[in-house]
Amino acid sequence: MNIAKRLLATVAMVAGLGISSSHAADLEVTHWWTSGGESAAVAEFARLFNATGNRWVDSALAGSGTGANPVIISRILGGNPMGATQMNTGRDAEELIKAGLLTDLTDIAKEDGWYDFFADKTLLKPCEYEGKIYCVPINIHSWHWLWLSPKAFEKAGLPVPKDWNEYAADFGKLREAGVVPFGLAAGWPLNGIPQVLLAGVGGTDLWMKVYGDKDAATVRGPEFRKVAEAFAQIRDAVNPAEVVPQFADVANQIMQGTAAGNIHGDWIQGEFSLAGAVAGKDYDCIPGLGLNDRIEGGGDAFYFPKLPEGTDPAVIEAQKTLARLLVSKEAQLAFNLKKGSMPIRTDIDLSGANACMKKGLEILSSPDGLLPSGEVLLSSDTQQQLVDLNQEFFSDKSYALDDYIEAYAKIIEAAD
Amino acid sequence: MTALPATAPSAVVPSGPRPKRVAASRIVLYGILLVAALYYLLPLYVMVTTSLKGLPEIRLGNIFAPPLEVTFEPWVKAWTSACTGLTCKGLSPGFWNSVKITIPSTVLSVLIAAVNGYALVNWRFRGSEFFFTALIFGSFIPYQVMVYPLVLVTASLGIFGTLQAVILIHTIFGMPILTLLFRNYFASLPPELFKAARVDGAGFWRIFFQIMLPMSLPILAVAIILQVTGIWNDFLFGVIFAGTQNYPMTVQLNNIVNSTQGVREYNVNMAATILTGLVPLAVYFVSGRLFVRGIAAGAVKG
Amino acid sequence: MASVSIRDLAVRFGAVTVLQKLRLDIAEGEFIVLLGPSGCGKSTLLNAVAGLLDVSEGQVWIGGKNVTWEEPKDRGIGMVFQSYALYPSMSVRKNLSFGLRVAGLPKAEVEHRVARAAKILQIEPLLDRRPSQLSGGQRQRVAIGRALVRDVDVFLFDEPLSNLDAKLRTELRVEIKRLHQELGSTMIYVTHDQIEALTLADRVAVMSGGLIQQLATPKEIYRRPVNRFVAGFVGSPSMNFVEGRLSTTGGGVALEVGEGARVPLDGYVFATPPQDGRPATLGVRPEQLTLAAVEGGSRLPVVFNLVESMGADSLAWGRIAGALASMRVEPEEEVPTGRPVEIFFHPEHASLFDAKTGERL
Amino acid sequence: MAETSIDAAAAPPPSRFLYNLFRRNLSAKVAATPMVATVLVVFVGCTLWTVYYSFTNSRALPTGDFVGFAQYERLFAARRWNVSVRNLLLFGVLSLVLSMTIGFLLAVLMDQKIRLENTLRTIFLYPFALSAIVTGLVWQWIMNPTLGLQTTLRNLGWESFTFDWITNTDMVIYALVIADLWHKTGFVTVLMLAGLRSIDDEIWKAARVDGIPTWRTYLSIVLPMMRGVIITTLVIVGSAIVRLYDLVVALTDGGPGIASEVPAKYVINYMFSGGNLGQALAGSTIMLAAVLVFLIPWAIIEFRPKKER
Repeated sequence: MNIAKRLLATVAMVAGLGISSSHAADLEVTHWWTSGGESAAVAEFARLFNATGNRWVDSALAGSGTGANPVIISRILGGNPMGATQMNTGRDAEELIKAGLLTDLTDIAKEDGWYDFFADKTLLKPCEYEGKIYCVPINIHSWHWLWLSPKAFEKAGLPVPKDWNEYAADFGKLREAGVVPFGLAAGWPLNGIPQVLLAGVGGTDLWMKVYGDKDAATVRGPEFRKVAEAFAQIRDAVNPAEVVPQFADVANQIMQGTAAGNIHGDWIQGEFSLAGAVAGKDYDCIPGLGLNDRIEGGGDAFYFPKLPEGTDPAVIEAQKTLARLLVSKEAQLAFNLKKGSMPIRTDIDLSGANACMKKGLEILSSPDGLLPSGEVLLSSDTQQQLVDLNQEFFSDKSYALDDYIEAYAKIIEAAD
Repeated sequence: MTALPATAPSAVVPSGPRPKRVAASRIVLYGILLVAALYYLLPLYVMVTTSLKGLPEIRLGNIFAPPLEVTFEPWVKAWTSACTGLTCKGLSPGFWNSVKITIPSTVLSVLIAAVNGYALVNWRFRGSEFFFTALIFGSFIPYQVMVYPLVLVTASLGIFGTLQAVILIHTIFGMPILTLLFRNYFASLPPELFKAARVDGAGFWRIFFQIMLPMSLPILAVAIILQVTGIWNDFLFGVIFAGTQNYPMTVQLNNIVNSTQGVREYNVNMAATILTGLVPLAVYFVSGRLFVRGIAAGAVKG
Repeated sequence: MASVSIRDLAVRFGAVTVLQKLRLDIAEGEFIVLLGPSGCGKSTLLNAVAGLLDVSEGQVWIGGKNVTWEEPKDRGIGMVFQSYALYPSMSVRKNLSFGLRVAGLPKAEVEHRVARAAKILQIEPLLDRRPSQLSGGQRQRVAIGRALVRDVDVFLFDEPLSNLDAKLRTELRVEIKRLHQELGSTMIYVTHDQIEALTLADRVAVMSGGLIQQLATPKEIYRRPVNRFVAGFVGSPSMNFVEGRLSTTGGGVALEVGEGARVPLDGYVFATPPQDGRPATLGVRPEQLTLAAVEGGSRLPVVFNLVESMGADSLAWGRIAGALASMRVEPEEEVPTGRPVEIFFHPEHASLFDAKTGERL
Repeated sequence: MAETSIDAAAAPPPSRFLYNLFRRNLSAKVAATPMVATVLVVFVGCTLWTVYYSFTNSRALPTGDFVGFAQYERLFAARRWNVSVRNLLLFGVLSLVLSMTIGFLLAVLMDQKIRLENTLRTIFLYPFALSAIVTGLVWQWIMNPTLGLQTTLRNLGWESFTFDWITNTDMVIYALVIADLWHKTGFVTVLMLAGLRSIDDEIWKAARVDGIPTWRTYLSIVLPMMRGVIITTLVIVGSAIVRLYDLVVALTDGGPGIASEVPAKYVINYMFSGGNLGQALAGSTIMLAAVLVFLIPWAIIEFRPKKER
C-alpha cells in the first residue's frame, strides 16, 4: 500500500504548486478599457494612484461588457475578488450588493461631500442601495452623440447637416458620391444606437414612457413607429460587407472622409484625440441628434469588492485612497480629457476640453440635462433581449417593421 | 498436356509484370490529395507570411501575397511587448502560465485515466460499468451546463481563481475520453498477462506500475497529445477559473487580438497566434507517428 | 476444369528473389500440393497464379489461356485462405452470393448455386448465421463454398487447415479429398504439413529457396527423394542420414563409415557409376530398418539408448556412427539398449546422396 | 473481462454484503474514487443543480424562487434561442456527415499505398493541434470580404468573385462549417486510416478473387467492419459539436446579427452579460436533454448486449 501513499503525495505536491502571496499595498484593478484612447486615460488614474505610494496592478480584460463581465462577476462570487473593478453603473452590481459582496462607501462620500460637488445628483442614484453608497461614478458617457465627417460632406458637395433629419435625408446622395453614408463597426457598437434614436427622434417623454413606465401601448403607437423607421433607415443605408471590425476603424473612416457619419458613444473621442484630430475641423459632433437637448448619461463607476478576512489592512486602506482619488479634481480632469467623457464634477477648469466636450458640459450643467440612464431603468436581462432583437432586425433586411415593433412591445411588457 | 494455341492472342504476348499504365484513377487520386493539402495549408501560409510583413505592406497588399521585405519585428513584439490593456509584456507571461497549467493537468489526468482504464478492465467491481457509462455520458454534457456550479464548488474548496482550480477542471473534463481510450487499450491486451501477474501474487498497484503502465506507451502518447493540445488551447476554463495572474496564453492572445488598439496590427496578431499554437504543434510533430499507432490500438477496439 | 501452366516464372521484391525462374505444368483435374518450409516461396507462387501479385518474369497460363495480366476474377480461380477471410458483417448466404450478385448473375441462378454448394458442403443449416457464430471447421467450409458457387476451374488453397485443431484438420482433409473426387476440379494446395501433402496430392512439388526441388507422386517423393533436402523434409520422423565415403575396392560397392565399419551397398541402383572415395550420405527411413537379419540386405552398427512407444508402434532412438537415428519397431519387440548392435536394411529401398551437393547418386 | 477477485462465498452472508462493499477489490475501489467522485459530484451533481435552478427566476446569483416552467416558456419564445438551435442542428448534421465522409474518403485515398503518406498525414492533422480560437481568427481573416479571398481574387482580375459568406446571414453557418472541417477532419482521417489498417489483408485478397471492385469492397465489406472506430469517432466528434462556442466567438461572434448564434453562446451570454442565471440554466438543460436523446439509444446498443461481443 506504500505505493498508494506515494501516489497521493505526488497529487498533493502537484496541486500545491503556484500559490503566490500578494504584496501588501498592491491593488489589483480590473477594467475593460483596452482601446488606445481608453488605455491612455486609465494610465492617468494609475499614474496618480502610484503617486500615493500604493501600486496599481492593472488587469485589463478584453471583450468589453460581454467578455469582461463574466470574469468579474465569477471572481467576486468565487471568493477571489480584485481590489477594485470598473463596471457599468446599473443593475449588474445590484445583486452583488444585496449579497453583501461590495464595500460600503457612504462614510467616504459624506466626509468628502460628494453630494455637494457632483454635477448631477442622479449620477449617484445607481450606486445607492438602501441608503448606502457602493460605487464611485467617475465619468459620464453618453451614447447620444452624432459624429459627422466634414470631409465626406465636402466630397459629396453637401453642407454639414445640423440634425438627424437632415443627415438621414442625405443618405442617398452620399451613397451616390461614393461615401459610406453611415459607418458601423461589427458587434456591440450597434447596440447603443436604438436608445439614441428613441431619445432623439422620439423625445424625452416617449423615453420615459417606454423605459420608465414600460408602457407597451406607447411602443405600438405612432411616435415609436417613427423611431423604428429611423432605425430601419440606417439598416437600409448600411451594406453588410462594409461593416468594419472595430469602432476605432469607424473613427478613422470619419477622419479620412470615407464615411459620412456615425452614432457612437463619446468615448470615440479618445480615438480622435489619439490621432490628433481637431473637433469641429476633422470631425463634428451633435449631442442628442440635434433634436433633444437632454441626453442619457450613464457612465463607468468603480466598485470595491469586500476582501476576504486576513487581507493586509494596507490593501483595504488602499481601496479607500483610490475611491477618494477617483473623484478628485486633478484625476477627473486628467482622465476625462484623455477618455473624451464628461467629468462628474463641473467645478474644474475645463478650458482644455475640446469643442464637443464643451457642448456636453453645457448640457450637463443645466439642472435636468441628463435623462435617467437606460441601464438604471431596465434590468440587464431586458437589455440583453433588446440587444438580441435589434441585432437580428438590423442584420435581416426581410424582418418587417411591424414584427420588430410587436417584438419590442412584448419585451417591454415583460420587462421588470 | 493440352496443346498450346498456335497463334498468340494479341501482338504482345503478356509476360512479366503487368505494364504500369498511368491509370486515370491514379492521377485523380493525387489530384484530390493535392487539393486537400492546399486547403489545409492555406491558413498556415496566410499566418506565416502575414506575420513576416510590415504593417504598410499588409494594408496595401493582399493577405495571400508573399512578404516583400521579411521582418521578424512582429514576432518580437508579440512575444515581448504586445499590449493587453495597460500591461505590455506580450505573450511571454501567458506562455509560462500555460506551462504551469498544462504540465500538472496532463500528468494528473493521464495518470488517473490510466488507473481508471486499468481498474475497469481487470478489477471489475459492482457498479464499475455503471460509472464508466455515466462518465461517457458526462463527456457529452456541454461545459456550459457545469461551469456555474463548478465556480461555486471550487469557491467552496477555496481554490477558485488559482492554478489548482483550472488543473482540477481539466482533469475532470479530460477524464471521460482518456478513460475510454485506456479501457479499450487495456482490454485489447491478452488477459493471460494479467492472470499470470495475479498468480505471482502481485497486488493492484504493483501490476499497474510495473507491468501495465510500461506496456501502455502507444496509448500514453495519444493521451498526452490529446491532453496537451486540449489544455494548451483551452480558453473558457482559463478565463474563468485560472485567475488573472494565471491567464494562459490563449486568453492573452484573445486580449491582444481583440483589444482595439485603433489600428489593428494584423502581423503582430498573426505572430501571436502562431506562437500560441507552437507548443501543441511541436508536441504533435514529435510524436505524430506514435499518436497514429496509439490511436489505432485505442480507438479501433472501441 | 482447366490445366495450369507456369512458364519461367520469377518473382522479385526489390533485391530479394522469392521465386526463381521455374516451370510447372498441372494437368486438368489434377490435385497438386506445394510443400515446403515457410519462406520457400510456395504462397508467393500460389498468389502469382491467383493474380494477387505481379510477377517479375514469365507467364501464367490457365485453361490454355495466357492470364499473366488478367485480374484474379477473370482467371476462373477460387481461393481459400488460412484465416478463412469471410466477410464478418454478412451472413453465410450473403458471403456466398455477394460475388455472384456483384457480377450481376440473375437471382434464381444465384440461389441455385448457393443451394448446390451448401448441399455439397453440408452447410445448409448455417446459411443464415454470421461468421462469428460458426466454428473454425464450419467457417472453412463456407470459405470453400465461396469458390464453389462461382464454378471456378481451379481451386487454390493457402494453408487452409493450419488454424484448426488436429482432429478437425483430419476431418476437413478428408472432406477436401472427397470434394476433389466429386468435382474433379484442378486444385493447387499450399501447406508445410507433409501428411496433408502425402494424403491429398496426386503430385507434390517440394519447394525451397524459390525453386521446385522435386515434382512427383507422393510415393515417388517418399521412396526416391531427388536430393537430401527432399529426403529430410518428407517423412516423420525424418530419414536417418549416415555420412561416409564410397569404396569400390574389395568386391562390391560399400560405404565406409567412421571407425572403419563398411556398409555393403550391393543391390543399390546407381544413377551414375560410383567413384571410389567420393564422400556420400546414406539415407534410410526408420521403417526400412529391422533388428532381424535380412537375406541379401546390408547392416549398420548402432547403439540404441531409448524407446518411445507411439501406440500403434514404437520408435527406438540411437546413434549410427555418431549421428542420431530412429528405427520403427513393433510395440512388443525387445530393443537392446546401451550396447552396440547391428540393424539390417535393403539397399535398393535406401537412398544415397553426394555429401556436398546432396544430389541423389 | 476476467472476474478475478477472491471468492466471497466463504464469508458468512450478512457480513458478505459489507465484505463485498469494502474488502473485495479494495484497492480497485480506492483507485477508482476520482472517477466515482467526478461522476457523482460533477456530472450528476452539477447537472441536477443546473436543472433545479432552471426552474427559478434567479438573476446574477442562484437565489431566485421557484417559477415552474416560466424560463422554458420564455426560452422557446425567444427568437435568438430558436435561431441558435436551428443553427446547431444544421451545423451539427453538416459537420458530422461531412467530416466523417471526407475523413473516410481521405483515409481511403491515403490507403492506396501512395508515396507521400506521412507528409500528407502531417498536413491533415496539424490543424487539430491548434485551438478553435486560432482557427476562428485565421479563417475570419481569410473569409473577410474586404481583407481576404474575395478582394485578392478580385484584384487578380476575377471581378465578379464574391465570397462574403461570413457577413451574409444565410450563408454564415456554412462559413462556420468550412472552418470547423479544416480544424478537425484531419483527426477523423487519422482515426479512419487506423481503422482501415487494422483490417486483415486476406479479406482484401478474398474480395479481389470474388471479383468485387475496390470501391464496392470499401463500401460493403470494409466500412461495416469499422463499426468500432466509427463509434469512437462519433463519440469524440459528436461531443465537441454540442459544445460549439470558441469557434463561433472567434469567427463571427454570433454575427451578422444573430445569424450564427449557437446555444452554448446563448447560455454564456445570458448567464453573465444578461445576468439571468435562470434563463441560461434553462438553455443548458435543453442542450443536455438534446444530447441525451441521441445518447440513450447509442448507449443501449453499445453497452447492453455485452455477452454477444
